[in-house]
Amino acid sequence: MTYTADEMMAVEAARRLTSDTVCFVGIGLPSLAANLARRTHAPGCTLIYESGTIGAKPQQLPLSIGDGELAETADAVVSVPEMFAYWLQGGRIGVGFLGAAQIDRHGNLNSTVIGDYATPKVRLPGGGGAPEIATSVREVFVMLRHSPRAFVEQLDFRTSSGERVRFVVTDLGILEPRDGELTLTRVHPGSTVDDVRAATGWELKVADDVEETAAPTDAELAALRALKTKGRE
Amino acid sequence: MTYTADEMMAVEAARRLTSDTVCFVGIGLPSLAANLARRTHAPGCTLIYESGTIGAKPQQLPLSIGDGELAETADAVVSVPEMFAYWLQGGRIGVGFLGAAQIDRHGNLNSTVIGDYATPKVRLPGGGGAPEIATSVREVFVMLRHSPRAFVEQLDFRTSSGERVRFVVTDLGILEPRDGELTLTRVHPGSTVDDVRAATGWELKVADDVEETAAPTDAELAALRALKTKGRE
Amino acid sequence: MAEIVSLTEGIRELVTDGDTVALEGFTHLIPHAAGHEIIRQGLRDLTLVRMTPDLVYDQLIGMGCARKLVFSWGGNPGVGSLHRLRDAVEHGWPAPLELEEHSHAGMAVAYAAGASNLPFGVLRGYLGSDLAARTRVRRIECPFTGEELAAVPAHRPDVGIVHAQRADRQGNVQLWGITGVQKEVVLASARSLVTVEEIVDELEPKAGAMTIPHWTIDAVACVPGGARPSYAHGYYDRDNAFYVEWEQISRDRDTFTAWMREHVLEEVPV
Amino acid sequence: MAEIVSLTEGIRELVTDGDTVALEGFTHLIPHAAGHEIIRQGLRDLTLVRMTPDLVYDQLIGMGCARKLVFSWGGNPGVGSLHRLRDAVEHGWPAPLELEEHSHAGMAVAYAAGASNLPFGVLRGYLGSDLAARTRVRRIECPFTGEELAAVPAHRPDVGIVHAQRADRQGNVQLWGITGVQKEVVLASARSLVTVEEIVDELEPKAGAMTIPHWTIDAVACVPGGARPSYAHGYYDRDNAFYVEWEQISRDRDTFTAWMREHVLEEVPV
Repeated sequence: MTYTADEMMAVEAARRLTSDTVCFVGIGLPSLAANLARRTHAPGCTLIYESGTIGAKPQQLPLSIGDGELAETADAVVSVPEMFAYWLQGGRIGVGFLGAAQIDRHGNLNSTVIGDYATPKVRLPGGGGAPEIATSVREVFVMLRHSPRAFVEQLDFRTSSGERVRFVVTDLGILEPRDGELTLTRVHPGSTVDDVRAATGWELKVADDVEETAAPTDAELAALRALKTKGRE
Repeated sequence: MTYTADEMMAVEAARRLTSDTVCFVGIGLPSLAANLARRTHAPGCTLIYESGTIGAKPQQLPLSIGDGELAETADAVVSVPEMFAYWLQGGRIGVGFLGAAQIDRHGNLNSTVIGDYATPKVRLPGGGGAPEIATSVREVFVMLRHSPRAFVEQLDFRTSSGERVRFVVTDLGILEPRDGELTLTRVHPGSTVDDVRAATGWELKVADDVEETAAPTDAELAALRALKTKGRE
Repeated sequence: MAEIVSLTEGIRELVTDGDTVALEGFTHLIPHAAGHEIIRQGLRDLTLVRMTPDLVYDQLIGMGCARKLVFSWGGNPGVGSLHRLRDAVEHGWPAPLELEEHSHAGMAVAYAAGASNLPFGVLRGYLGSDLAARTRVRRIECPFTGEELAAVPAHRPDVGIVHAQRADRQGNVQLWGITGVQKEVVLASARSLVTVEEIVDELEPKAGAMTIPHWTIDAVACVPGGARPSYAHGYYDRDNAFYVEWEQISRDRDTFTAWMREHVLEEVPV
Repeated sequence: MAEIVSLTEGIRELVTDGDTVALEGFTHLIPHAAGHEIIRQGLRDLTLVRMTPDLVYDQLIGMGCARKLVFSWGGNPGVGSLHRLRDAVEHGWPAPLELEEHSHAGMAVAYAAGASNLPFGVLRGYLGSDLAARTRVRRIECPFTGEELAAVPAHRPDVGIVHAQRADRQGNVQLWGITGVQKEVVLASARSLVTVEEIVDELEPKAGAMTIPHWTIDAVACVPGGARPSYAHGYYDRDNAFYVEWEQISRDRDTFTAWMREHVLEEVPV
């Protein structure tokens, strides 16, 4: 089957989750990846949405982090202060997904502004849960499309710390921290190391042993598309 | 009808509560008084037990602050941390009842030890909610039997502050703060000012206008006894 | 003690120019109708507080009600930017908008501190983030371990406004589903208004429901559909299409203004 | 991930001599059976933590399991004193008992801080009380207003033990009625054991119920009646007569010891 770059990203992120993973998911690709994991190899994976739903098991892909189905299918629904205090800060979450407008070579992220903070060129929505997700979960997974505008030498604003970023999946490949710097470790089928270099705004470190990501299997794609169709009914 | 000293105390405390009162009640006489108020002139009086029940409406007099009926009849049941943070410290409670082993002329209370703290003669149960009830509610009502051992010149230990004590009801009369010192303002029928003086361990200030408390009415006693009978079934 | 009022009365009695107002809701039960009434009453110079300002805040800002925004994530969930918020911040239209920007964790702690009558809340937060230098957060030392943590000032809005499923005739409010920071906002605020889908004789117990007692609320207004286009669990679903439409409506100042005139200013209040 | 175990296994695997152990319950759902198993296994030098130590703590102390008690109210509710606690404090029998005494508000904040992975909690507390000088509490200054408040160190027990109504086969725990500090204790503790009335296939939603996910719990043991003589809402009532009887049983060292031998030491464990 053919597939899109988004599908490759979702599949590759999903593969990193297991039935023992407790993960904090935002809407969009992370939610797609986590729900896909539950439908394929990781049925026990626990999904936590920052709206307060713990162990949500949506049948449809949620369109917002506060969809009613998340509350209906959750093991527990807690208040937002409790979610951030007892669950996130409490150290209960294994994996947190983050996206951003910009990332630097250390995995620091910007989701706040393009340009100067006081007189921004583009005012972005802001960090939301990101600053504390980035420092409270055990592992941060970043999902972000590759471009020189996104993978920058110097962030316009550092919204969250990169210290716990373990894995960046893009539409071209995968970066992982090696000796404190994000390093290309895999390219997706159809991409080359040079493609990734060209789409990265800093001089990209490349691992000696770059491998090619396994393409999404038919089963993965079928599960993914079923989720997406349901969510858009 | 004849009545006991306890009944006089409960009735007189109940009379101070209105349908608008939100009160924090402990077990024993305070709970009796607050439930009596709800059965007589103050049906809207809101009872809060520190176990987390807000707006409990027990049919039977509860035997512990955590009786199941309190949760079943409450408007809301909250966790104990929430009770102390949002409700008590949050300034939501109008009247708090306290008892103690000792009281001094400023309304400071001891429910911790008799004797020295490190080597006590009698280790009492301790303050429980008292230290913060005493400083968080708008008005503290104290219920305590009169004796020179209880009404002391010098507390063995100050468990809670007397600054918000507005009313001390004893088996002999009523004390209220006047110019920063508890002053006898009423005697119960059958007691004299001298009786109260003799039962007080400090030189008691007596108001110029000491009146006699109205004896419990037949209706008050009937309601009170119905409550007590039910609670002991 | 909660008074049962019309929405018009509720806003008129509780909200004044210059107030700090929090209309809260985390995706669910967003008090849109109350926000529209604030716009219709032409309130000005408000400091608006909310974790996740979305469409109704975009509308309040675009209609010139706000002087300042205290927030942690301001976007159109699942769609993109809030164009009126961006226009105010980037170009000062219709008026400049001061920002006090937090993280979600910081906002949640600030509300909980407010509800707890504490002047500040403590969290492990704002670490490694440039936000710390741009907002009201200070470092605080643990007096036992010496560890440094973040302190945020408590939120104590003048007015807290939330929407809930139902109230009884005394004004006790019941809400369920995603409960967000609704209870904290009511308790942290000096005055509070709750709009509800319906007023019933008795609030039946319900799994996952919380009750906010009438004596913590100033006014309750019955406003069926008052959370639309967001949703009210058990009553109606989220109008996802409208969130997508808003992207187009809000991009252009004139389109926005025309839409607001037709759908909000000339709407018959409840 | 919660393992379903016998009570004997649960205590053996989770509790060690010298541990700090919190068996919590606020009148409701007090984990008596778990306390008895600790006594039968002869654990020693425990630091026992609880807001309202009552009969089962009196028993643990009288049987010599405890070195220290961290608490806020230690009595027989509605009856009077705990004689074994008093004997330990007043006469050092069977061993001296160190006390760390708090107010309820301080204990509640300390548990919440522990569950929140904070080193301390803040409250308006211990004001005008001699307790402040006798316990672990320090003053802390609000970095915004300069106001002084109380700080208490977080409770982080080695083992947290609670009783609940039911669990499913994965070990998700559901409890309802008065929920006390049960969730906080499980989350604040390094290890946790929950005893339950029954293990069911599915936890049906229930008004006022909270669920504690299996992945925050180490072990779940099915111990029907495990809260007796306290009560389990929906299962059995409080044995009020036994609380009154305890006054007599516990007054005298020999009567106490004989009762414990007959009713606890020689009881067949679950």
